Amino acid sequence: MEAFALQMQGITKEFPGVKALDNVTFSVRKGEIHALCGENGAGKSTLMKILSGVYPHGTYSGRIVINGNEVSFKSIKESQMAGVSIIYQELALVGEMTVAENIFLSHDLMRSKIIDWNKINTEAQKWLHYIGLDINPETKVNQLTVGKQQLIEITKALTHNTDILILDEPTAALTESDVEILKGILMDLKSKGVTCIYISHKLGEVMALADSVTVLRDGITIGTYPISEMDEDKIIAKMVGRELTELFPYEPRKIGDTILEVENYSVFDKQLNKAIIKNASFKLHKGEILGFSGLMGAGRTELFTSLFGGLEGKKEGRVVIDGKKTKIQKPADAIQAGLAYVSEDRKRYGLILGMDIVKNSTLVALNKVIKLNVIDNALEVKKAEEINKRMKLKAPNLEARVGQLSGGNQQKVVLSKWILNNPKILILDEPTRGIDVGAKYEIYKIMNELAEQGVGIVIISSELPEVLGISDRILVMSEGAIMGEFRREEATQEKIMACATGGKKL
Amino acid sequence: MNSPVTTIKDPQEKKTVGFKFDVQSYTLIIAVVVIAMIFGFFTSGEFLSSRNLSNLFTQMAVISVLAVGMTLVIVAGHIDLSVGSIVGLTGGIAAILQVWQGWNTVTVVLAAIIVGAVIGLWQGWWVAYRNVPAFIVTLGGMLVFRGILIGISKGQTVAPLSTSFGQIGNSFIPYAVGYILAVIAVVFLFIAKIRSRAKRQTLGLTLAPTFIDYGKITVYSVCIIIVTYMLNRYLGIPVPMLIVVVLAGIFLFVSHKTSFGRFTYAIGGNVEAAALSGINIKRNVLFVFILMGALAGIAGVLLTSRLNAATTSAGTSYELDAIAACVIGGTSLMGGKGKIVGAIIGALIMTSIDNGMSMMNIEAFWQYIVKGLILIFAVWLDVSNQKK
Amino acid sequence: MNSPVTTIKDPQEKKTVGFKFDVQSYTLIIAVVVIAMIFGFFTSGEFLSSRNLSNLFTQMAVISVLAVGMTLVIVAGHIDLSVGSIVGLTGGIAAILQVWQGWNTVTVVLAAIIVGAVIGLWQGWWVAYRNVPAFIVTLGGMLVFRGILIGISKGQTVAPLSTSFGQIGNSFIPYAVGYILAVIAVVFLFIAKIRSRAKRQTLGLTLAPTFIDYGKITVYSVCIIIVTYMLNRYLGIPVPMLIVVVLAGIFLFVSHKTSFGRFTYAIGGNVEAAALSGINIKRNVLFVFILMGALAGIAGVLLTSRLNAATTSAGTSYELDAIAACVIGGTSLMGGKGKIVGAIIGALIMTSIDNGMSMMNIEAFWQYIVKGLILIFAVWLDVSNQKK
Amino acid sequence: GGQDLGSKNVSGNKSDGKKSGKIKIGLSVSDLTLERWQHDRDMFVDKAKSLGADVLVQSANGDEAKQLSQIQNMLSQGIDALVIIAINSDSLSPVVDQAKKEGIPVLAYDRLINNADVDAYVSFDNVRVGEMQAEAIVKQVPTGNYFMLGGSPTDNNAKMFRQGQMNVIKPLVDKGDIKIVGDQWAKDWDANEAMKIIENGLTANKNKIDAIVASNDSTAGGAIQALAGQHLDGKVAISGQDADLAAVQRIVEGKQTMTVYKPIKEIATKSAEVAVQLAKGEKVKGDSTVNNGKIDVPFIKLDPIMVSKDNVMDTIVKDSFHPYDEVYKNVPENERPAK
Ligand SMILES: Nc1ncnc2c1ncn2[C@@H]1O[C@H](COP(=O)(O)OP(=O)(O)OP(=O)(O)O)[C@@H](O)[C@H]1O
Ligand SMILES: Nc1ncnc2c1ncn2[C@@H]1O[C@H](COP(=O)(O)OP(=O)(O)OP(=O)(O)O)[C@@H](O)[C@H]1O
Ligand SMILES: O[C@@H]1[C@@H](O)[C@H](O)OC[C@H]1O
Ligand SMILES: [Mg+2]
Ligand SMILES: [Mg+2]
Repeated sequence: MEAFALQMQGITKEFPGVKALDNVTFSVRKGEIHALCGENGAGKSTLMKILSGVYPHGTYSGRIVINGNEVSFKSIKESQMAGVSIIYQELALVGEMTVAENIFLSHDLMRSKIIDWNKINTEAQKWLHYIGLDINPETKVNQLTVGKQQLIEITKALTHNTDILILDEPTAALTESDVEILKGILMDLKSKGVTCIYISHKLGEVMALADSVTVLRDGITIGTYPISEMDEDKIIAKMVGRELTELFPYEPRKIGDTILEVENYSVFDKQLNKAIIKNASFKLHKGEILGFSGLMGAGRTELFTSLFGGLEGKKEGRVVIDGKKTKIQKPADAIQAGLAYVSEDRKRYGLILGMDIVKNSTLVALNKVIKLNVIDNALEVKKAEEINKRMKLKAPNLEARVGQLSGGNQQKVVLSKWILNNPKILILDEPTRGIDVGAKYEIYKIMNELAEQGVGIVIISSELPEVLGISDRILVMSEGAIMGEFRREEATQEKIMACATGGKKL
Repeated sequence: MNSPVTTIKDPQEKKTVGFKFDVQSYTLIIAVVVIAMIFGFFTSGEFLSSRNLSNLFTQMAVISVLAVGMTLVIVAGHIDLSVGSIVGLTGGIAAILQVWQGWNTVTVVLAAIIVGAVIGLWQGWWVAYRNVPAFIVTLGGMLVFRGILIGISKGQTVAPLSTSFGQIGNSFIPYAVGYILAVIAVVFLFIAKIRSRAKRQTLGLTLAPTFIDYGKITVYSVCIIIVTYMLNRYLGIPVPMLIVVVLAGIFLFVSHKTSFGRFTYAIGGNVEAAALSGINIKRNVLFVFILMGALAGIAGVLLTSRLNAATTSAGTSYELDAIAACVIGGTSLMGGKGKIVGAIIGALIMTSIDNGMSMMNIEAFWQYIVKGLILIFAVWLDVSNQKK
Repeated sequence: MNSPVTTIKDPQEKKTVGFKFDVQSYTLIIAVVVIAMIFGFFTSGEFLSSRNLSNLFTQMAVISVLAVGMTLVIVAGHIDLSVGSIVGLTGGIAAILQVWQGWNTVTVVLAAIIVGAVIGLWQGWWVAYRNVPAFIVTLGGMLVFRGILIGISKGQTVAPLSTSFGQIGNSFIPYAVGYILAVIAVVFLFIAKIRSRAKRQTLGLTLAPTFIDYGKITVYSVCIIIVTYMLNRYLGIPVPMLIVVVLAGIFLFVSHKTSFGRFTYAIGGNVEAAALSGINIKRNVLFVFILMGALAGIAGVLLTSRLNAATTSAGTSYELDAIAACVIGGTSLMGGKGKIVGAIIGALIMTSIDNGMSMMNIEAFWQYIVKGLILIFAVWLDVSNQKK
Repeated sequence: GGQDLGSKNVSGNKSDGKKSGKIKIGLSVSDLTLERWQHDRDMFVDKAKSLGADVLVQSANGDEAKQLSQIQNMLSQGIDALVIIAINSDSLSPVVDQAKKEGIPVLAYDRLINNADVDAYVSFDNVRVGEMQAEAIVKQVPTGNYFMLGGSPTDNNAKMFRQGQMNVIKPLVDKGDIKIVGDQWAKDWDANEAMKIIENGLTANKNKIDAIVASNDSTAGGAIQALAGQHLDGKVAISGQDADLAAVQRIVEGKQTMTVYKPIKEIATKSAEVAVQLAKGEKVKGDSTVNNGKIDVPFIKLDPIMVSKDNVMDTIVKDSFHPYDEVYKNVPENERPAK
């Protein structure tokens, strides 16, 4: 039998209303890089949080065996002592503290009664040097870009005497060059015998780095496979559990007149006064689904939040909506002009988590349920019920707080909120992030339905299959500029990737 | 339900919804009842006499008015430490205009409310448009307005005011009128419920069981009639109480039935999401402070009228009572959550504690201690209830 | 660099580091200088006389001690509204133990500090382990502790204390000792700097340019010497000032050189990140409140000693002054950000305003107004500076 | 004479009173954070008890609205007479009118209640207190630099004390004998505020202050601490009020010039007697009347007593206001006057 660094057996974890993990088995051999794949919400992070003691022993069922010994971590500290380090999906840094402090925040060096700053700073410098970051360790973290912060997060985990290193979507916010840094580090660790568990949605990375891959789906282990037996399509098939074509319900439809025209649009950063969006020009038509592709940080979110009036800072260019030149200063102007914007971060920008479904649903279109300046509650409930039925919302009832809903259903409430206002232009920024397969499918159907009715739809997505599957036309951005345009028929993953990484349109 | 969609019914969720909404109000009402019983027992029933109820409702008026406004401020995610000073200043201005300048009562009352609103405008501007934390703006305001009061009153007590002014805080509604108002209120409640049920029915919305809906209304009605009867056994419904009821009604309406109210809750709940939903945050917050100022103006008038004098220390530390009333009433200092009715019940609890302890002739220092402890316990109960 | 990886240098990152860190302190120091000049001008230099400096540093002592603790509390993301009452209560207990019970000074001082710490423990427990918002816990505490004070002192002023007790707040360090301390401080500063530079050099850490590092130290040294000289021209360094300096030193050390201190900043800065880093949030917060309580005990001793009497109203509303000092000194009410030295400068500014206006014999009501406005403006300056 | 007789009768025959059982008197105290009110309360209650009456006591912590509420609460407990130490002379007329309507007699204790039907007023006169303070200081320091140390800027009484002080001092200022070099008010009658004010005043005037007109003993205490810092305690004349123990101790040590002793025993016992009388429905005759803006109130006028080092024995000690041993605690035995 091979030596296993880690075996998790029969792990089951429930949250109120959700069975996140159902009898999951997960084994990792010593010294390998083991990828963990699965759709959003499949339970990957939850599994890793169990391993690292965030969810302490007793809050889940099942066995964890590390290097042959059964363990039961009651805290993060205990898992650290056993040689397990984790890089969380969400950044866990303290912005007001220095790089060095953040690197060692969970380290013994910070736990001595009197802190030896020289030691910490030199150690930090060594580590930064090791991973190839030229940053003064005494810089405050909030002065770094998100990508750099992600690298600090990685450094943080490396400093522990690690046998098993878990990286939960470490490349989500990394630029290509930073990804290269990370790859170098992982190879180095591998040569030193460290076991790595690598979670990523970027299957290309998985194929390039991993030795084997385990796929989770809806909290169940589908299987573990050596990477040599897999390719990206196979992994996807395992992840979603059916043929890919089923996933995108595309029906050809007729495209109408131009509804939105953006010409030479530039946006300047408020603090640095440099252009972050450079001379973007594009058109959107009635009944069209326009995909926006690009790498993380390509500027898609900024382009559209700015168009929507949600971004401070100077902007230049011409925006024509439905034939009228329009100046949008604030979201209210955009809404007035018929725009709707579903943000990529629904919890932060989309929902009032403490409010109920009805009130969230009618927040934008409140005017539609107001008569003589007074809210007509019965009408409000009626409208909310109609729209949420249309969205196929699953909820105990409409007076439940949206904070209690699952991610997919929360996203549907956000959609309800905007669609209730009958927008002419609907902008969806990563609308399927954190959403299960079924919900995704429903959202695509809703998009089709709206397009059918003549709404112009923009979908920003980092998932290439999604953009390819749902769009009539695809625009690719890189470093704040629109780099290329593809019709549905001509677009392929390769062409888009090439364009997104800075190459010209093929 | 036979909707075509599978609806995940989480046993836990189910249990809470529908009733959950009211659990807190019930906890509060139970607290009121317990407090009333305890004090009733220790004062051999005196606490619950017609006369003491009349006193209680009058005594809670000023804090109630402030708590109504404070609920909005806190719901919007801010705080106002200056309300005590605004009460003092507006009350002082009212008295000065009447006693020294001879203005008539109506004009003077309007002036006080306007001054309050302008003060609110000033503070709201700093908070909303200059991004200075409300804690600091209103802490500064607390000093500034008290200073202005001492300055314009030359440190003197300004008194006495005219009879008409005095009546605002010290008179009662004639018995007959009181009963008529009560009956109107009851009829209104029933009609509103009947119409709303009819409407929901035509819209095909789910209806609560008839007996629950009407049962509640009946209970409210009985309470209204009993309170009216009790108060009429003494001198009638006190005018300050009527003012509180009317203001509470208006602000309940504003917070639930207008977009301004809805937006205020949204802003406090998640300011970024509210901004992207097209809500004008700054203007809304400004308006919240203006309303708070105007309400403090009304409270200033009430207090001055009740004392028939304006003193330079009037209203000192009322901000803390008002905030405490809100928090006891279930308003979260994090913003986004809070109820007008809760705040008034909070004010009732605070005033009952004062009133009951004074009826029992408990020593002053015990009163401080008991009140402080009750504050902590009340909020703790609330916090631990919410966790479950 | 010849690491295998290309390193991207972000110009934005480089520029700010090194100077940014100190901009705020400089703004503050400029503010102090401007205030000193204005008052100096209006008092024909009296404001800057040796004697008034001595007064100023003594008068600011109580608020400074409180502000030091309050910085930690606010940095941890909380607030303490009860410190004024704790000052009153601990000072009262000290006086009672000495005047009525005849305890000696050392025991009495210890008792006051321990009582303060126990009070902090009680409040910290509610905040950390019972999740009751600090605002409410300490608002309740403010009432409870004042009540206890009135109860145990029977409302009387307890006085006079023993000579040794009186000296804590009212005596001066002999000239020679003062100079020696100053020289020691200067020598210490230089040696520490030299050693730290040497160490950093051998470790290969970046060094600030020599003239900047030594320039700063030189400026500090000159200031120390000048202040000592000025104070020695009068009666010497006031003991309360020395106490503040020592406490500030200890807490500077605690906040920068101990894990407890750093964890407090981490908790206030990002509580989730702190929890994921395995920091024991509850225990840390509890300890912050204990320290605050102990410091309030020291402040209580100082105040009682200075007045040579304990009164039942002692310390009333000091919490607001302490919080204001912190906020002026750049502490963010959102938590995670704040400096001990800033808080002390904030206390200096607040006290200077009081002192200067009273030297100028400005009318009381103007003092309220000016102080309130300065508070708002100071924080506004800070807020708008940070935005840039 | 008649008043005493009346009250004795009551204490003797409580059984034949018209009222069911004992007489109940409500006493509303302004606050208990100032020392003197404790004495007032205790002596009043003792005397009333000895006259066979029960006393309900409430303290309002200096909050006018709270006092009003508390008085209402006492009225609803069926008291027979109401005794009020008003926080503010002008802010209680509504509740007094209410008492009147219910036939409950009202006695204004120490502070007059304006614009209301008060049945009797037992007091010292606040303006007179101010005058006494100034007179004593002027007597000791007829010419020189004066510092006016007012009380709480939000206390109406503070204003009245100042009025009395200026009655005496203003003419001398006009004449050029006295120069006012500082005029500041101590927030909340706070000793620490007073201390800072005087420290700054001394600095600003290079110690050239010959007299301080302080409005009460707690502020005087703070001021004297500031003087002590300059070794000027005992050298600068300073007034006070209330005869707090600490202040009397300072007077016998020579650190404070005077205090105004409002013979609390007298006012308390007198008031208790009058209250019982009123409760029985008897009329009260005053030595004089004072107009409160609405009616002429029978005024039982007690003279505040100026206490200096010379008459401590005849006033404070003789009245047992403070015991001899306490008063002379800090004076060497051989320098103490005979007991
Ligand atoms: N704290 C929580 N409370 C309730 N439900 C949770 C919690 N954390 C996770 N879940 C639910 O558990 C399931 C698994 O979530 P998890 O975060 O493990 O997914 P994941 O595979 O990491 O997804 P992603 O790719 O989006 O990171 C989801 O349905 C999620 O909604
Ligand atoms: N919170 C932030 N702080 C600092 N820089 C940021 C932040 N968010 C985004 N950026 C930077 O702004 C630029 C554009 O980001 P934007 O979010 O618009 O990209 P995007 O194409 O939408 O990518 P994503 O898929 O991450 O949404 C990038 O350089 C990114 O690093
Ligand atoms: O006796 C004085 C009282 O009349 C005043 O109101 O407050 C201060 C006291 O010293
Ligand atoms: Mg995850
Ligand atoms: Mg984006």
